[in-house]
Amino acid sequence: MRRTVATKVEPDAATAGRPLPDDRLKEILYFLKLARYFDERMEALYRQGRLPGAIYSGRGQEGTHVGVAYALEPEDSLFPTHRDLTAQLTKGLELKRVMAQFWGRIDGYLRGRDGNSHIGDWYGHRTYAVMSHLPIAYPVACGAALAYQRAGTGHVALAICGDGATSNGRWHEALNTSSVFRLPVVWVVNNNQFAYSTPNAKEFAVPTIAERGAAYGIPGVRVDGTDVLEVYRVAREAVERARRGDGPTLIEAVSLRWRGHAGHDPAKYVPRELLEHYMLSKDPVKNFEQYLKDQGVVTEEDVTDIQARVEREFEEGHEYALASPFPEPGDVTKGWWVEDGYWVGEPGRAGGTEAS
Amino acid sequence: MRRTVATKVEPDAATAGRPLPDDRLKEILYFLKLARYFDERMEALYRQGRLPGAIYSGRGQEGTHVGVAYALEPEDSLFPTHRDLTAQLTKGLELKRVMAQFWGRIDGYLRGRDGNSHIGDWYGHRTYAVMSHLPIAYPVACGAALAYQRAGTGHVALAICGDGATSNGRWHEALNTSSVFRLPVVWVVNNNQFAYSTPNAKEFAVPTIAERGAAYGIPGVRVDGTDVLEVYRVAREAVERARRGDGPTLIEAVSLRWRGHAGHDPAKYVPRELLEHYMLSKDPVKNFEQYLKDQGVVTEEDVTDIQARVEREFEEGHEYALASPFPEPGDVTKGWWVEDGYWVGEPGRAGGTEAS
Amino acid sequence: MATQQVEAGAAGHGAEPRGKRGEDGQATYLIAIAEALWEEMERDERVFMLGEDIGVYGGAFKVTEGFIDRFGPERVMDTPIAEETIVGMSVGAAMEGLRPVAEFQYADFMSSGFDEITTVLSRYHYRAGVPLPVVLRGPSGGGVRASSFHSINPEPWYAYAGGIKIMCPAFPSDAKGLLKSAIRDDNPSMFLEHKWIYRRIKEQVSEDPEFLVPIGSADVKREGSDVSIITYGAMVHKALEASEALAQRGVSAEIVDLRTVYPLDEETILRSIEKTSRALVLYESYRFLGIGTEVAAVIAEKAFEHLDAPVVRLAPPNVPVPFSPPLEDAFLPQIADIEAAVDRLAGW
Amino acid sequence: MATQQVEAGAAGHGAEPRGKRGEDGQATYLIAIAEALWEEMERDERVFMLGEDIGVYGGAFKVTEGFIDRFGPERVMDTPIAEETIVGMSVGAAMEGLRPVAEFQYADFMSSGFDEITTVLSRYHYRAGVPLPVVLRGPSGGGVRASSFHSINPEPWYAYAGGIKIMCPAFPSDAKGLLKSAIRDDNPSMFLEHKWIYRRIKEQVSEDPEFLVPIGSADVKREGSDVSIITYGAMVHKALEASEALAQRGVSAEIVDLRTVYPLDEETILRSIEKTSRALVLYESYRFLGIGTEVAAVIAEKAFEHLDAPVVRLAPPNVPVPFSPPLEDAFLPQIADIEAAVDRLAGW
Ligand SMILES: Cc1ncc(C[n+]2csc(CCOP(=O)(O)OP(=O)(O)O)c2C)c(N)n1
Ligand SMILES: Cc1ncc(C[n+]2csc(CCOP(=O)(O)OP(=O)(O)O)c2C)c(N)n1
Ligand SMILES: [Mg+2]
Ligand SMILES: [Mg+2]
Repeated sequence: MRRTVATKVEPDAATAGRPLPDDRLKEILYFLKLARYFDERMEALYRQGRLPGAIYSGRGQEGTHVGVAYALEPEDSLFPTHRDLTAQLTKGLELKRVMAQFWGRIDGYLRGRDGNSHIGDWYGHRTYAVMSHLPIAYPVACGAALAYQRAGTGHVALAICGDGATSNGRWHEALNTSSVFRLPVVWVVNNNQFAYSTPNAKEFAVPTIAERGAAYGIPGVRVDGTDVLEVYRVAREAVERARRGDGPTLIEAVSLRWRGHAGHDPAKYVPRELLEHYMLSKDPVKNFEQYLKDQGVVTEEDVTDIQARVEREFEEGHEYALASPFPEPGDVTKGWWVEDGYWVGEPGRAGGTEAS
Repeated sequence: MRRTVATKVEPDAATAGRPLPDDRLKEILYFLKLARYFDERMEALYRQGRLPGAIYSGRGQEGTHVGVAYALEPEDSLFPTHRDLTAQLTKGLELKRVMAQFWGRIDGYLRGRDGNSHIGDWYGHRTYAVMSHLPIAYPVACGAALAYQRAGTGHVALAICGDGATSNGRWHEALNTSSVFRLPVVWVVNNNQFAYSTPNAKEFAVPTIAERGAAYGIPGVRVDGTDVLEVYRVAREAVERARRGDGPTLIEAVSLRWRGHAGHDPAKYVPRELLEHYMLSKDPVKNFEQYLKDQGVVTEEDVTDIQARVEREFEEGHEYALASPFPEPGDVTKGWWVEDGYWVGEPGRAGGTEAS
Repeated sequence: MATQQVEAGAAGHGAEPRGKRGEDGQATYLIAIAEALWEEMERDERVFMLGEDIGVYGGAFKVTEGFIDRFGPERVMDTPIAEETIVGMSVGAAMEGLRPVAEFQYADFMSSGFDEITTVLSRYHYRAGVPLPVVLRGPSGGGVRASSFHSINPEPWYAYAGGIKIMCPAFPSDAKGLLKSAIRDDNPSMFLEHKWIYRRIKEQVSEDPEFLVPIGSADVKREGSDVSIITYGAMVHKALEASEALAQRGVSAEIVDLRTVYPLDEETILRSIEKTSRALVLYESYRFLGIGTEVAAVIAEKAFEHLDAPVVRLAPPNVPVPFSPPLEDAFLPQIADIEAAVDRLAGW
Repeated sequence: MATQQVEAGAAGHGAEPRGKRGEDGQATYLIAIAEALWEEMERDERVFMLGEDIGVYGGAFKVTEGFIDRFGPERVMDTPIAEETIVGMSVGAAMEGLRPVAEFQYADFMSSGFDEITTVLSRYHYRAGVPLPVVLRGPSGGGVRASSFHSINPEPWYAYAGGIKIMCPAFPSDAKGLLKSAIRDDNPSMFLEHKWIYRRIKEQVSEDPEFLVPIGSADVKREGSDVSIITYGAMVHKALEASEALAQRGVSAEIVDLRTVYPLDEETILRSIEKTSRALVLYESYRFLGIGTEVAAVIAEKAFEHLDAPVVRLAPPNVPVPFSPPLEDAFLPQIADIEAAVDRLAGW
């Protein structure tokens, strides 16, 4: 399904065989399984009314999330949306602190100030704390990329948004500006074919999002978002391109949202056959597991171990989250200004602000 | 210079010879000369400090302004910007009331509430009162077009903005939405090669604006904006296309701004040779006059008559404007709400609101 | 005013289908809003709705569920995620004689259409005399653990802009009557539906298709003599609850429900102050320049001679609405806070 | 405080090159601002500027003329006309340790970047603990016949959002000292330059590169005993002029110049009211929910026992700033209006 539109991104010679060492392939499988298990368990807890706030399932899209985040180095930054928690986990966020965030606890990355997937860990893992307004992080990613360009560090910013978010003016501004300044940024559109209930055809009148890159002088690539390795390869190429100073790339990763928009949505508007096709034939986790088995990279036992690790970590995270204290009510007026000192000493802050 | 990008708009057979009857060609010459004379005289008055507010010269771009506005029928609507006063005059606004507006008088179209080219005459000539924020009328044009589509009237909305305004998110939203709903709208980008001091290359990283239509599934046409007949022909085709229900067209009309961004700007950032080339070889008024003479449509005497009429109308307008009273200070708090009745009986309103 | 608390779904927002009136004929706030839309769509075919996911899906909160079947996709338009264009389209359509009602998925996202709202919609009639009968509606307010981006009270931003009538009803009947009035009004209006109230408050609501509540008039929801609580939205319900406890210890609070926050019904506010000589201004928009700030300033200017005590404001701080329950509870004025403030005022 | 009226160009805005200090060493407000930017760019290479036409052209008002020659296009960036992205880019750059100063061609166009300002810039630090040392600056205010889209006072919108320090200086020295403080501050700030003042007001301004004015502190620009005029921006100059005439008939007005409008220096305001017992709140932002509304509410709440008269507000109505001279003059508070209001208060 992958097809290149506009400027073609050349396949990397190294990806001809297995594209990565075995231990890294195993790590990818771990992230995929972690994401899937987390998603399923959290949905169950949500349904039981044991979770405050909302959940935005990324099930079915793990290939995109893990693939693009795995293509980044620690110093590269990630600007995700509400549905991209898996990408943040892949970038390194700790499950237990993520879970503390879901339960509004002080050990959550935002100290209870925001919940569920409105998460981020800038100082620790260079991920931007998600904001709802779509796609509000796109212009911000331009700014981080500008700083990398100016400093000559070779770092890259990668931003993700959904298919629906491309209809918003900010999307255009960010792509256009990034191209004018040739910024080291990668634009990922996670095309899961629906924006809440709205299908692609009601969001834009062209066959693909990738081809819209041409309107900005940006190469556009369309990739099967359920194929984690293909996504990784395409993203890695785009990241390297940005690192070299050759400017932005637009990646459209196509998959399907298996669940509703959020926990409460039964998603009856998704055609049954389409959903079944994706669930049966295009499961990013199962397919990758099978691929690794076929390639002899993992055994059934390895897979069982990974699954056991994932489940153990989930239980530990759950315990950690519920044991973590709530923030103090009096904290609500702290941290208006930097000089309040509220955030000083936050884990991962490595002491003090970078800005001063 | 005209070249078609994306879907080609087929030339109309009727335009093979002279595209319009002689009296209409003469009328076009009148509008061109009116625009030029108005622009020159107002600039002189501005320099003498005899004009309040600012002026935004459209000199050198008359071909675009007259060409696109002349392609509209009276019931079609026009959504212009600050630099498109000539298009509004072509659509039918009375010079004397335009001038009363420049001088902040009660007989201005906005009764002194706004000045200079922030003008419009919705009930009289279906032109939208210009707002500064770029390109804020684009989404509004979608709404008018939606109303035409729903009513099945066959009317069309035409919106103009500059090259720089295309960088703004609203531009993208409007184009995208118009294509999704296949709205009867024509998008004109008046590419005068500069946005204030900013050249095209700093606004976007593609060779033409017309080719960006492809990103929306909208045909894009690039036309020499100094050739009024070419502009008219292309605009007319786009208007007819919209009228037929075939959706929006994007027209990029290329010219050069001869004067500064506004009255105070000497525009030193415009390369001298470029300016000279345009002023000497691509004068939309002179070239069209010569064309009509060559075609035997007008004689030297006709031209003299047109010029005399223009100058007479300018003097009459000037007198009218200066004789028109200022609004009453107490009016400032009138017209917050429709029920205040402040606008009832405004000339051209044909009594009462259309909305109620 | 028989009201009753109804429990919300898991997240407290967006969880359940719209449904109908209960067997007792009572309508929730959400149903009352849906009825207003339905009746006005029936009455006047120039009225149409546009917004994200309002058609096939019936809206994030299911307010418009079933509408597309009755009125078709032309009058119940699903739009791309482009708020500036949703507003701009509404303006253009209104200029050509239609009467658009635009839904924002959350009132928070009105900020994504801010420029079209405050530059075009709010200023066009004053400048150019073209009436714009546009209604912008959306769920606002906190208290449902929806955090910063799904809890805002944006009304002060749009009130400052001028030119748009802004309603924040607290009761199903007011919601229905005001929304119908807004749709019939030739001016732009903004109708903010408090999501905490949606399914929690119900009452008997008129079924008369001509039942209207006038825009711009406040309503005394409880008569009292010691202290006036001037408030609106979800805080009306907190004030009502607090006033019961206060009554038990002999403090009589009068509760003025603004209903419309722009323009403000100064007369009703001042009449209440004349009576009680003490004002507690209670509001959920942020303290600094929230709606209650204007109320307090009006009282300080126009009721000075009647005042026996300072004009006290009770409102959240100007920080993002926090997610964690103890933080959100500390952020929002609580019943105990209201009681304490009234007690202080009464004892002045 | 030696000030002097300097005449503006034809349109009153954007008409002349920046120039230098006068021979007497005095600096206009505009020059003082340019000096602040220049000095901070020299001091700290993390500081950079971005905006429309600020480089090659030197900015619509010529504030940044000559900067690109000294600091190069990387630190004096001409951007596309994309305000959301100008703000967003500033945020991203600040997250990575730079200190952006973004110019808006007019403060009016901040509304085109509203969502990035109020959703991202204002909320990020409170939510996630990342400091954003971003300065947004732009010309605001009316009185120069520039009409609705080039005259707005947007500060109440951004003050309501919270999280951004907002300055509206009236004098060249305050402008220079505050802007330098803003650039050094680790928090987001908004610096609004009143375009009526740009070339009209000049004074001696410090050349000490460490000259700073603290953010958040008001300043008594004239001592008085009968009535306090709490004001800011261009209105300070009108108040000063009115106070001369008032003095001649024996009415002593104290003038408090807020300088910073968010956060508000309540202490200085209240101290003045304690002294005079009468407050006129004078402001150019719209009356309804303009900055003075908060000032009035603070006084009504915290200085009640000192007040001998109602807290009076004098401000323009919430309508688009009109173009025609008689309309704009009627719209803006005039010296005669100030005198009349003070007389009324003094005679209470
Ligand atoms: C500006 C804005 N408008 C509306 C919303 C409400 N909203 C949240 S998610 C969503 C759908 C997003 O669709 P898409 O971009 O395809 O992302 P997905 O959820 O499918 O990953 C909408 C409309 C929003 N968050 N921001
Ligand atoms: C959103 C917005 N930002 C900034 C401005 C200030 N401004 C007015 S005209 C202009 C340049 C416009 O260039 P272009 O779109 O090419 O139109 P032209 O003036 O060349 O016709 C700018 C930046 C504005 N009006 N609106
Ligand atoms: Mg999607
Ligand atoms: Mg231009």
